[in-house]
Amino acid sequence: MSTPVLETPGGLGAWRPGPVALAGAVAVALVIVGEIVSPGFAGYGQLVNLMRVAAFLGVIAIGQTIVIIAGGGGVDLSVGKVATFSAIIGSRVMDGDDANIALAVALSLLVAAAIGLVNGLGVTFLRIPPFVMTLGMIGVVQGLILAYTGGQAEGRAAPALTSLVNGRVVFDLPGLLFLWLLLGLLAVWLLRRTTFGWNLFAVGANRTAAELTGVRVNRTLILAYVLSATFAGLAGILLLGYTESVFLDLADQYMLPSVAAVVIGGTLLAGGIGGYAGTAVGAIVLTVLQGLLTTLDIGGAWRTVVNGVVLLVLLSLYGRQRRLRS
Amino acid sequence: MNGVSAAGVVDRVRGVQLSGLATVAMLVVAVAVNAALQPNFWDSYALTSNFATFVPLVAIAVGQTIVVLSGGIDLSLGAQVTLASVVAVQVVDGEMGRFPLAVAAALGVGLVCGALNGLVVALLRLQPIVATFATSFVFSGLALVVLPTPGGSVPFEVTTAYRDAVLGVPVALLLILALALLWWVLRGHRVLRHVYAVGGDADAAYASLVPVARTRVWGYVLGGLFAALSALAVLANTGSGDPFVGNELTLASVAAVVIGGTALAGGRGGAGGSILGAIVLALVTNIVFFADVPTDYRQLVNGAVIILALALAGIPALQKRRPAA
Amino acid sequence: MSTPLLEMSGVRKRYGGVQALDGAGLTAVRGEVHALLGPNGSGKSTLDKTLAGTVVPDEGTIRIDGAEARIGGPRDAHALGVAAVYQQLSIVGDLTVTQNVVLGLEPVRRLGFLDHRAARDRAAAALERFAAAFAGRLPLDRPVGALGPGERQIVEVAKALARGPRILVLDEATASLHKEQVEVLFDVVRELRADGVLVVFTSHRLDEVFALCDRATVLRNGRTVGTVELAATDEDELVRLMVGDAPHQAPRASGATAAAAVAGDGADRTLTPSSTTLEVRGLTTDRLRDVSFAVRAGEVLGLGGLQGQGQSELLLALFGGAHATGGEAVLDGRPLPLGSPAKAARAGVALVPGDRGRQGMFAVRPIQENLSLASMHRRATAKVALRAGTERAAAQTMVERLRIKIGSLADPVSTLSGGNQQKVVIGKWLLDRPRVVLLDDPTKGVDVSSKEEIYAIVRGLAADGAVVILNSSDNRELTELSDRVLVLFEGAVAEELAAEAISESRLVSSALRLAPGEKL
Amino acid sequence: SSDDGDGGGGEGGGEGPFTIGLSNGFVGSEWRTQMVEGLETAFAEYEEEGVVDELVVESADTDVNGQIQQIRNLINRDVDAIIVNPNSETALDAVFREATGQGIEVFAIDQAVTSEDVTNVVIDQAEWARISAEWLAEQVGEGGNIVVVNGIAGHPANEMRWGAAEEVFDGAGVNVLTVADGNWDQATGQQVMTNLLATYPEVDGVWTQDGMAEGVFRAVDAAGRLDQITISGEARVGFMRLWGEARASGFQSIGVVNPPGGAVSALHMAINVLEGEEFASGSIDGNTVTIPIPYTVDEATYDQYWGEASAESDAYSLDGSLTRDEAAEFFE
Ligand SMILES: Nc1ncnc2c1ncn2[C@@H]1O[C@H](COP(=O)(O)OP(=O)(O)OP(=O)(O)O)[C@@H](O)[C@H]1O
Ligand SMILES: Nc1ncnc2c1ncn2[C@@H]1O[C@H](COP(=O)(O)OP(=O)(O)OP(=O)(O)O)[C@@H](O)[C@H]1O
Ligand SMILES: O[C@@H]1[C@H](O)[C@H](O)CO[C@H]1O
Ligand SMILES: [Mg+2]
Ligand SMILES: [Mg+2]
Repeated sequence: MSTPVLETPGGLGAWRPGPVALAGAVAVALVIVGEIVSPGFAGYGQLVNLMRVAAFLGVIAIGQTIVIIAGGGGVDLSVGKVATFSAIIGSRVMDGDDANIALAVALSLLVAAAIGLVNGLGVTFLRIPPFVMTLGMIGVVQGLILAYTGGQAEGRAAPALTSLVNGRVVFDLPGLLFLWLLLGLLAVWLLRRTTFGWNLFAVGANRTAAELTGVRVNRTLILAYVLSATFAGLAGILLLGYTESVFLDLADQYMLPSVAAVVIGGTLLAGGIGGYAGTAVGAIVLTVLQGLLTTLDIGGAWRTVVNGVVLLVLLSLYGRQRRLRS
Repeated sequence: MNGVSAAGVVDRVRGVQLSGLATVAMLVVAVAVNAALQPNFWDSYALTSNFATFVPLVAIAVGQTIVVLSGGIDLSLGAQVTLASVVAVQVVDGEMGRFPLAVAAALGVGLVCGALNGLVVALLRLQPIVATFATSFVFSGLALVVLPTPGGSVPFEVTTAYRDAVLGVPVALLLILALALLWWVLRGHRVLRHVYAVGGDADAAYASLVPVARTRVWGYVLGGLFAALSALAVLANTGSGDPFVGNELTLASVAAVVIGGTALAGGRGGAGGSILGAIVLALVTNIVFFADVPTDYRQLVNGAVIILALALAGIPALQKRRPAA
Repeated sequence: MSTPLLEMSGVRKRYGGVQALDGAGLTAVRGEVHALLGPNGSGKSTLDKTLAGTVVPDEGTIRIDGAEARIGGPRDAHALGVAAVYQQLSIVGDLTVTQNVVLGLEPVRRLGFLDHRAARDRAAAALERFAAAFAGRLPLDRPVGALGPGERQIVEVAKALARGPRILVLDEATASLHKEQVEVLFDVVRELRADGVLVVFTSHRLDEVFALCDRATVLRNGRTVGTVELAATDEDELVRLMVGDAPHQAPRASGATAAAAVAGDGADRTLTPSSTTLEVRGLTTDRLRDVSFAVRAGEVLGLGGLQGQGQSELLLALFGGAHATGGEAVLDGRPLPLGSPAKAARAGVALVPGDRGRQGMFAVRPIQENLSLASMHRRATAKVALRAGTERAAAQTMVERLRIKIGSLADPVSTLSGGNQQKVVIGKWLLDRPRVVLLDDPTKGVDVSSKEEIYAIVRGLAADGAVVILNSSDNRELTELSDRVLVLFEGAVAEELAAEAISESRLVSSALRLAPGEKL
Repeated sequence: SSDDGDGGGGEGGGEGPFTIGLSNGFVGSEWRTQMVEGLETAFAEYEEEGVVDELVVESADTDVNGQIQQIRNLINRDVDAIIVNPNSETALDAVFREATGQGIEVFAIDQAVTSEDVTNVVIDQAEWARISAEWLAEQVGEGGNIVVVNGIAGHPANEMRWGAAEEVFDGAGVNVLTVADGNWDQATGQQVMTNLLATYPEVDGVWTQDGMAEGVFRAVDAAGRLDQITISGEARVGFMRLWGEARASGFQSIGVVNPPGGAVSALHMAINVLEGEEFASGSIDGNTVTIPIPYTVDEATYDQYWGEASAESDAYSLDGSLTRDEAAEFFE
């Protein structure tokens, strides 16, 4: 957590592929490896399946991208738990009935946003480092889940939600993928074409300078955490549509992979540099890797080892820190 | 000259006190509340068992502190605890005679894991959070290879001694004091000075002839060695091997570091605070239990209290802060 | 001249698309103070760093005492007797002064354990000469981060001196120092020269160069264009050598015209020069005491005095960047909200802060965003949605008006030379049409011709009806630009100099007279 | 008061009322909630009778170290018996000795532990797995191809179950194409199964265990292959609902009950032990008391059990526990 600066890809002279292209190439390479190791892996149906699985990580990682860009050690470890909580609320409120969808989604997102607000307030006004603030928030949200459910999640996804997520739209592609595309475009627009986005990059690049340029730094940061939790909540709802019923740890496992997706996509953990397009590809890379590992018939232990090693290789392709000596 | 140094010492002491004070205050409050809620808190079993509970987290928190001070973070420390413990338990296999060998094996594992992390972060220059997240898979996978299912036993003498008391002082407390002493000794060493410098400003340190990469590697290696000590404490505490045993210590160790007043940005703080921070964290769980908070609300209260502790830990920094200047 | 102590030749270094050094070199002898001059971005710091080992050149040879030297890092340089004071300081804020001075070369006892006493002694010895700068008490055990900029600069110098160099590189080592501290440093340098040390000295202050140096090597566009005996040359000639054959740029059309030309659709404020006044009453912070004054539109109010007497703090406080514990400011009869930079900015106040890197710019972000940021909300739809074309046009006008030398608006601002970075930091505010402009050392480290351009911008702002408050560590600059000067001492206004009373010598004597105990 | 080793309860003295502690180190699964709630209900009955006075529950997501702390807290609360659902088969051994050293009776449920100081009151996990494995082997037949979605590699219950199932498949000549991990997590199970389906077009069946059948079902359903692939299911309402809906089109499955009510059975045993009863020699093997698997839901019994359970929420596990009388039969 030093103050790493990404090696800027050479200007006019030495052209290097940008992070998005590189991550994309890796995804393709993994698919090819998959097809060789286990024929059928690159089939259309399987690719669609992989994309579908990637979508949840991809949506959770929208918010993660935003808080990481905000810098100052920005990271949101609570996204997985927030997504779980949102799905639990959504499931209980909609309870299998289409008529309740709007209320359920609104309520879930509202609660998620409120959690994000607390994260943001803790990070700004209480000056708790984001890593531990959002880590502590996991415990609180888990507590809220237990208090809310008494340990027993209830309800079910409404059919309309399920068909929106799982139903085929065109080319046999599930609606989920179109939702992801839409949210992804929204994220890119937010980051690149809004005052919030530019303020966010400025805050991430140099918080003091942002303050002294009249940027409302705290407001920007708080909004970043609110957005992060909201996108996590949204991912929870989508996941609910996918699994139809919920479980107390439904989305917990997205915590660190969401960070990894962001980094593989070329966003700098130190903040100020990055974007969502890379993250989306990063989510696909990680998902393809998981799919590939699943289909490899090696023992669970070695599978874990291979997972780690491949992750290291992926990370070393991009997102390395600046050299001290130039 | 003498006047100068006296003023300087006052400054320095005040700086240390300011960041340490909040942690000490939290510890005092936690102990007081726990003692008030738990009638037998000061009984010898309660004391011994409490300290026995603290040691693994205390040890890993010291290791995490060093890594954090160097400007990094190690999310694989828990997996290292697991790997070191299963290797050690395989080596010792219940035989006291092989215990020294097991200690050496655990330390060896910590050293190698730390060196690998150091290599990946300092030489390949990967970003620590994600790089050590990746190596944690490697380590926990290897732990499963070494010990596919729980088993193996720790010599009876070790588990017994760990729970013993010498002249009324729990052995586990002595171990914590030993960890603090070890930290104090390390602090006087050039490597730790360089760790502070690199974590504070790597560019400046590099230009000032500090071997930055080597120092970062040292940071991770020391982190790994303390993870190995934590592994040994875990073994003494559990009496047996388990291929998942340490994984969840990682995030708690980071929380302990922050509650102890060390800056996650690196370069500022120390393991003394982290030791207290680890104890505070463990006591919070006890307090929530003995306060008879209803089961369904216990995790909520627990989480809220930890966030409160994290906020309190930052108060000295808050006071010293000058906006934008 | 005998065998040169240092010979650098044919040094090339490329950063991505920027050829920072393109055949630079330098030859200097023992016992010489050798100036390294050139405009911003000409490669001086890069050449210095090549010698000090923090930059590895693509090509080029370095000979020391006639033998070819391989400098692969700072440790190699150290082994060859090179020590450097970097433009970007190389001290660690959280370590104490002592720890910084001995950093990397800590005295140790057995097994690498630190020898604290030896370290203190070494640090005390290195700093003794500069004791006056610390009011006579060496802050050996204070964290460097708690010191003022001048004090930090001195620690950096002491650290280099403590390494006992044969070759000492000073890269803009005087930029944060005030006159009297500069004199101490010069005395030290002269002693080193007498001891046969070679000092390579980089500064944009030509008076310093003439006062201290024997010869000067001039860089332009990464190339050495010549070496001159300073005794046999004058300032004009030196400037000509630095700027080249390009016609010396006349001060341009005023910056305010530029501002008017690019103001966006939100520019609804009409500037009525006579009406704008800023009144400050009893402003107090932990570094300011009861500061009161009034400035009219069109006036440039200078802030003078010794370095670190609260000038920067005053500007920060007016912008809300330092916490005001008392007092008020009134702009055009309406209270100016203190305590929030965002509110200050919206009330029409602009701050060009003293530390560009830390406070003024977003190094890794594109020039485009750096220029847009302060004013984009005026051009955005519903204050949120940005139009790429509009933003580009706004930034582009500013680049042209201020003659900022850039490749593309999309390049990170960090790829610009210091002077051009400074123009970006000023330019972002011009797009916002400020009514009050606070300038903290706006030409620090800026080369001669950029300086002139910035002066023109400042004058233009005033002419166009803005209130301008200017702090400068350069007395010449204060003299040239100010209509009035407030001399600050220990956070309070100690003296006010009216236009006719402002001169460089008067500024120096005012500053010094206020601190009689600190005679050098 | 506790360091003298009497732990408040005394050595099988039978002088109640007793204090019971529960240590549960995992709350991420509704199964565990059901387990805690069932125990609380059964406890309330004893409480009314004055046999017991306090149930101290320690239930949180934690690791082995945290569970050790839980158990120490229970010891410090002077409980007479501890019922523990252990996070590790071995790593709690030392703290169990601390408890039993103070005269506290310790019972492990759901997952047997190695400590000889502890009485395991568990179902036979191997047998549990074998029932569904045998059924699946029969369905796909010799030479049939299956994939496996397991829990967490290295987790003892997982290893025990898979060990038994693998033997069955080997013996029956069923080809296991691959074994993947679904982490006992519905969503993960669904994603893993989706990947497997695309990679192994020739698959005839899938064996999964405990908590993932619903996800596996949805993945197979989404691929439109419910009619070709046999799924070993589970006795939980969510899965049974899907199963019931698909029955019309000929879908068959099996659900072997893994009872959260094991905690209740253990409570009965604990009370007997505290009251001074001794296990009958035939009812205990070493330190393990194996309680029978309550029942299995299959084609024949589906309607009956669905009728009883359909009102429960999706996460509900079909349950069963020993009655007091049945428990008493384990004693002399
Ligand atoms: N690390 C770097 N990455 C990219 N470009 C760089 C880097 N360092 C220097 N440059 C570029 O190299 C050129 C020379 O820079 P250098 O710092 O040597 O100039 P300088 O003469 O010291 O200027 P100044 O007077 O402003 O200090 C500039 O164009 C600068 O932008
Ligand atoms: N990492 C980097 N990437 C790109 N450019 C850099 C980098 N580091 C330094 N530079 C460039 O090198 C030049 C010199 O930088 P330096 O920090 O020495 O100057 P400064 O303090 O900003 O101001 P000045 O050069 O005006 O004195 C600047 O133009 C800067 O943009
Ligand atoms: O055996 C049980 C069940 O598998 C449940 O799903 C979670 O806890 C495990 O221990
Ligand atoms: Mg320079
Ligand atoms: Mg420069």
